Amino acid sequence: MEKEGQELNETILKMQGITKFIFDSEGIALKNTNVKILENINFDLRRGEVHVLVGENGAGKSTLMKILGGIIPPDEGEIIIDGAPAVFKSAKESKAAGIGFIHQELNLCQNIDIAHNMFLGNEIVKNGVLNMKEMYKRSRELLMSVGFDVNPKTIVRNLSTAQQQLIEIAKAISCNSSIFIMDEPTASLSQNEINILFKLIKEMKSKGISIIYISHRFEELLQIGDRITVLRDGKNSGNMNVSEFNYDELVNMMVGRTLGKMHVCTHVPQETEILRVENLKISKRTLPLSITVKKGEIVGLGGLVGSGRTELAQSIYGARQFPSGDIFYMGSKIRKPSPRSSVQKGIAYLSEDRKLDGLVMEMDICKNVTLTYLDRFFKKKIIFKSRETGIAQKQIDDLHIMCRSMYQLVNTLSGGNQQKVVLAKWISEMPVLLILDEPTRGIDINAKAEIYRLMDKLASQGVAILMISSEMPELIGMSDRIYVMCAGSISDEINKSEGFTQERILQGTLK
Amino acid sequence: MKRSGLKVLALVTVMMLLSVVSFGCTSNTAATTAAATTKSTAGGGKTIAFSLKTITNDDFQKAIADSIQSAVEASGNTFELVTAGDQTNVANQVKQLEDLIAKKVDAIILSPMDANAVIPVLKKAKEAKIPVILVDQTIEAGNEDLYVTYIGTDNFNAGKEAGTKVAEWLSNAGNVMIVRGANGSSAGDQRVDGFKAGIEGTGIKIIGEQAGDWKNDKAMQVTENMLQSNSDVQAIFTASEVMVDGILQALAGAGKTDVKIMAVDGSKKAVDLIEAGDLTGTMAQFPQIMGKTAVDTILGVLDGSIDASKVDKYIDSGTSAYSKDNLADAKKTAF
Amino acid sequence: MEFIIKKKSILLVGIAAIALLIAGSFIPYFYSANNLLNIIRQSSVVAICAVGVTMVIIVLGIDLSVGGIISFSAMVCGTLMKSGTNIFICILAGAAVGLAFGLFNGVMVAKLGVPPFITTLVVGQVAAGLALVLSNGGSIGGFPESYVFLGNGSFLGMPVSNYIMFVFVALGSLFMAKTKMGNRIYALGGNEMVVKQEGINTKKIKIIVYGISGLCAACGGILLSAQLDTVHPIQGEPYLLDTNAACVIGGVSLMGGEGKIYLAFVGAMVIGLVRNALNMLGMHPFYQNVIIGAIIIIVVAVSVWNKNKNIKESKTF
Amino acid sequence: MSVSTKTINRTSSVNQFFRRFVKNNGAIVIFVIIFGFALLFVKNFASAQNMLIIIKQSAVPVIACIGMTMVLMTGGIDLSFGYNIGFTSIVAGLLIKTMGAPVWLGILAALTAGAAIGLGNGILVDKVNVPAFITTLGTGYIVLGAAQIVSKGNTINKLPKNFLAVGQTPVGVFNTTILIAIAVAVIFYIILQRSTYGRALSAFGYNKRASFVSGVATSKIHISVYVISGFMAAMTGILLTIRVNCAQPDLGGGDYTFQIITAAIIGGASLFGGKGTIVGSVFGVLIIKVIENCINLAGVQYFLFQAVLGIVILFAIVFESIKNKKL
Repeated sequence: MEKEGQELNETILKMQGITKFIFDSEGIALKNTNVKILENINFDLRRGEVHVLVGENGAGKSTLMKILGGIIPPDEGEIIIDGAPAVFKSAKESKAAGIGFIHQELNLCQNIDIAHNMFLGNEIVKNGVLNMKEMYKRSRELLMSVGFDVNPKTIVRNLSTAQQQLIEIAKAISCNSSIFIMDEPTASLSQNEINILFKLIKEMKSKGISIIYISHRFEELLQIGDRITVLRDGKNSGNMNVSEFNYDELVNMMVGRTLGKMHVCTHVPQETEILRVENLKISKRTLPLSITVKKGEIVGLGGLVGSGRTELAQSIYGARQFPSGDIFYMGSKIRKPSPRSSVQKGIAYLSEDRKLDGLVMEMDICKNVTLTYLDRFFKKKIIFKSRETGIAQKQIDDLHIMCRSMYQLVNTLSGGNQQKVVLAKWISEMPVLLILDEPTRGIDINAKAEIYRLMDKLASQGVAILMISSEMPELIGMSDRIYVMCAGSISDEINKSEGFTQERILQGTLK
Repeated sequence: MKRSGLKVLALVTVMMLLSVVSFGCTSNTAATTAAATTKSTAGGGKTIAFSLKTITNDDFQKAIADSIQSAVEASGNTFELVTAGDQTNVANQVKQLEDLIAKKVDAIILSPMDANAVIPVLKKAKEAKIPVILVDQTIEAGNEDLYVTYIGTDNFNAGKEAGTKVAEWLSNAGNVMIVRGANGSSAGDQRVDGFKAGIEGTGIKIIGEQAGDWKNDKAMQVTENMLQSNSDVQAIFTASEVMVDGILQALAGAGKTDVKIMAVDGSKKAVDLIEAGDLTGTMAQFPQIMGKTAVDTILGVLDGSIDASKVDKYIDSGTSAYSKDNLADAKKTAF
Repeated sequence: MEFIIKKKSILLVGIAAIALLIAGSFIPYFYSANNLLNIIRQSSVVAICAVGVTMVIIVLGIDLSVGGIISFSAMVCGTLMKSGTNIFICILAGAAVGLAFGLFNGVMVAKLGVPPFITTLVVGQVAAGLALVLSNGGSIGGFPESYVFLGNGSFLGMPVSNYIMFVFVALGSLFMAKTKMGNRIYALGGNEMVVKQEGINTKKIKIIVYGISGLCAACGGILLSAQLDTVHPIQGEPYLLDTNAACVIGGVSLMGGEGKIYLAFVGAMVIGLVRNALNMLGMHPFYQNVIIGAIIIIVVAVSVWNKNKNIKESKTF
Repeated sequence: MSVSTKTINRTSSVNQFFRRFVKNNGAIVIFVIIFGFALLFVKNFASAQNMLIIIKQSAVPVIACIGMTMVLMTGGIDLSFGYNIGFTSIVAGLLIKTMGAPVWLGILAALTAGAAIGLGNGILVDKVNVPAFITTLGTGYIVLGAAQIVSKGNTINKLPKNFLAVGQTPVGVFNTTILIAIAVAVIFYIILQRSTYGRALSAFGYNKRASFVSGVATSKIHISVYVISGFMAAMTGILLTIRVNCAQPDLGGGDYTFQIITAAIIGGASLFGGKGTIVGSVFGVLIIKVIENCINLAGVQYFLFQAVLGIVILFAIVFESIKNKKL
């Protein structure tokens, strides 16, 4: 598709005034909540450039890309490709327009082999029969072109996340895409896998392919980026050429608001130790790690997605088995941790993915709120409506959950309110240790502020909080201590007294 | 680790279950009425197999099986029972017959579940030179060369006699209901057709006819429902005694005491019911006679004392109507 | 994944082999070529139905209408034949009926979103009922020689039924391995979202799959009636569970996406083999159910076990 | 002006209410339609006595259907149910008639046997992760064989009066069986609506992972429903035996299983778990029994029975699913 003598800085993609309201699972906007995830975003892409899109989680990067990928429609604004306005009704159409989307969550059929995945939808057929020989040959070539030497007959399930990502790229290449969207591709890659990927990206650039690259890692965008666009809270908050990269300016664009206002911090850590983890290995391959959390202390757990933070949290909570290590809770060792025993002990775990294991989406707010401590609320095993509604109503008021009534099904709530419901169900009985996994993922500013205030309140009431977060300001603003995780073990511990800096945390994540 | 431990436990239990069961097969079979292969040393040691639909919830079929077994084992030969498992699994009976031929049993006694379905496999038996005797049920006319003889009740006649009896009881006037067997069972159909022929020309009207599927609960339900549509009924004819209990319950439920009931088979259970005044009458068949005659004939054919070609193609094991009048003899002959 | 499937086939062959050995050591004539061919012949109907049902299970469905369709389509075929229609037309008609019922299942499932279990269950009952209606509850038989030959004749020492079955299994396997549709069927079972995103019409695929299943069931039924030289209005009933059991023993995963037709065929053989062995052993009928049941559970338990182990290992932390 | 808007509002709110009612009570709606149809067009249907007959015929299946509903609510299925009925029937029959054991003992034994089979299913499904469909299919075969072995194929009729009394003692126009059915329905209604167990059960049915993380005793619940199902199968077996005054190994059977599953699904239960109500299941059974009753009353030819029944049920199910999509 690359024509000779094309000057490289001609704009091939323009997105203008893109606006998107909070939407439900089908991508239909919930205007009634009137919360905008994206507000009047402008974005343009030149031929053969790597355009890095940065911003905190929930800033709207992924949503913007979903719109470009045709997965969800925009509510306002238009997309222009090669000067012609384009409307994508489906992912297929976007792909046909030459846009290849490498998703954060993988998009392959796990049960069939590489070649079959690559050519799914446009199989090579010779007189009515699949031409497997050709398909294997072609896919091997494509795999080679992304520097991945693997037998295309391998079943995808047996590949690592990184390998699957490479396959998605190869697949996108096979449909001669001219624009690539890479949503945090390096999130779960090892260093040399990353190098392979970057080499590949450089080759693609030289072929005149343009890449929209979403990432948190500054040093990455310095390595491969040409231009940077920063989103904040669903709005453009600035652009920058990598050539004149200025670190502070960029952080300012990303974080922007004065942290103090957002992250209230009135609580004072106490001395009594609530949780102590000793030499815990979250998997056979990783190094042992040890952490402690004190009464009334908020301990931040930083690190990249896939660095093992969630696994650590689930191991402590008992939702997951681990090879070795001891967990001491209020001085005594926990044998065979399990969610049930943890709940009874007063350990609460707010999970990362509320849809998967946080909420029962088909049940109403009231039932979700009371589910966790059901046995404690109703010792006689009989549910008294008045009591139950009382509990639910209290939580709805305390957390300002916006809903028609407590009998509204949670899958009809906005993300922020869903998150509040998850929180409500864990604090409807005061926990001793509260583990928060990405507590503010994908929710709007106001909800965030409220949740931060709530965390502070809980801490000052003596609750020990262990908070996993990918958002620098959140970590820095809320934590009394920060552990940084990398490759499944603790790479750094920082005390507030030493002063938290993004650099130091970033260093930790990359050790 | 914990879970997998439980998995082991669970699987072990299943294994144990299996082993216990398979042990049970070897040990208990002798105990069960219709035993599996129990090779007896005495006599010719020939294997004679009996294939029928099922002996579950069917005293009549069981009686045939038992009489054949006792006769065979008395003669010092080996008896083997194969049942298709339920009332309707025709294909399975054919498979089992094929297996019997494959293992070269010396003779087969067969109660065919379907008049046509067994013909191909009987041809194979003929090729394999295995003599076959039919009991209780015969096969489609025109295939007489495929079996030595057919010993059984003429189901149509039995039904017909039942019809005339009922006509007698009702003195040729009134309403009757019919509770059929399972749809697609030829024996049941013949009996009902016979019954209809029996009441032909009398003033008796059929006001309800439903399938009871040889099952008490189904029979009970359809009877209850038919009674709703028209409770003015004087007699009920059912294709087999296996459904009488349900019918009785239905009548009791509807508070009807004066309804005459005619069934077919003639088991001890039925005789008791007649004595108790619940059942009015039943057309008795004589499985013992069927079984005995079948075995005698087949043994004769096997040792050459009987010339297969000379045997009549149909030996009627006879029927007789049991009712309160002849309880005494009924008790003697009932199975 | 691949190697689990391999494992499973090994497992199956193992079971079959052991069953053979045990049975053989007990029974004279068991090894006779005749008997072995017989076993295959006896399993042919189940195997043919299993071809279709396997596909259905792969797309996360289940087909309980097999029994009814076996009865009804064969009944249509038989009734026409009795009325002196040309055999081929009769067979085609029967097959068409099966196809129609299958497609109906598909539409109900794909378009109306009725769960497959209930759809196929009820549709099966309707078909079985219609078979009774068509025959007034009786059975019909005495078909032309040429027709019966399909079921009972043999060619080059092998029963014709076996050839027919092998054709079905071969075609089915090729279809799944070698065609666009086959690839998409597997993909659909693995991850419907992805297939949709490729712009493939998943509803259409489902409808087709159920159609095929109906067609296979019809052919199975017709073959059965040829073997029995009879159409019995409820001849299909017993095949419902046997077919699904065969697939499952053959390692077709009810979680969808996995399963090979030739393995479902092996599954059918295992059932046939066990039944035959038990008959040959003169095992009392009552005990046969118990053994079959136990075998089904154990085979699946073991295979599930394998899979869980494998999935645990393949997970990065 | 203002008036008109008011009326509009009212109509819309009525409409709203109607929609919600239909959405939540599809079974009742279907029942009303079929019942109305029967009243109008089926001769002899509209008699108090016939209503009573239908209730009597429904009583036992209602118990069975409730047991099955519990399993369906966890996204499982119990195909061994029907065979379990036959097995427990024989157990009770043998003990009470043949061995002359006291009635309570026979009943206790049968219930225990049923529950034990359920426990087996539960362990296989939850601990060994064998799909419910297969587990119960397998145990179904096994239980069937066991029933035949224990009974040697015999049936046991003319059961002792004091045993029959358990189910047949008349209470007003009803009998004890009906009362038991009603009691079971009420108890399980309360369990599902008002008990922590019921709440946890439906949460588990909707989202196993989430309820596990929320500290619900998922394994316990998962196994318990199969035990309940087995126990209810035993109850069904006993009461059915009493109803026909005959204990037999082939009582119930596969067809019975499928019929109650159908009833439960017409009643709004989903094979994917979560959904399902006692009221729905009760009406599901009533619907089927009314249809069967009508077919018989209308004197439909015996060999048409199955086809007609199937077609009507098909309509009911299509209605259910369309309702679920549209409303």
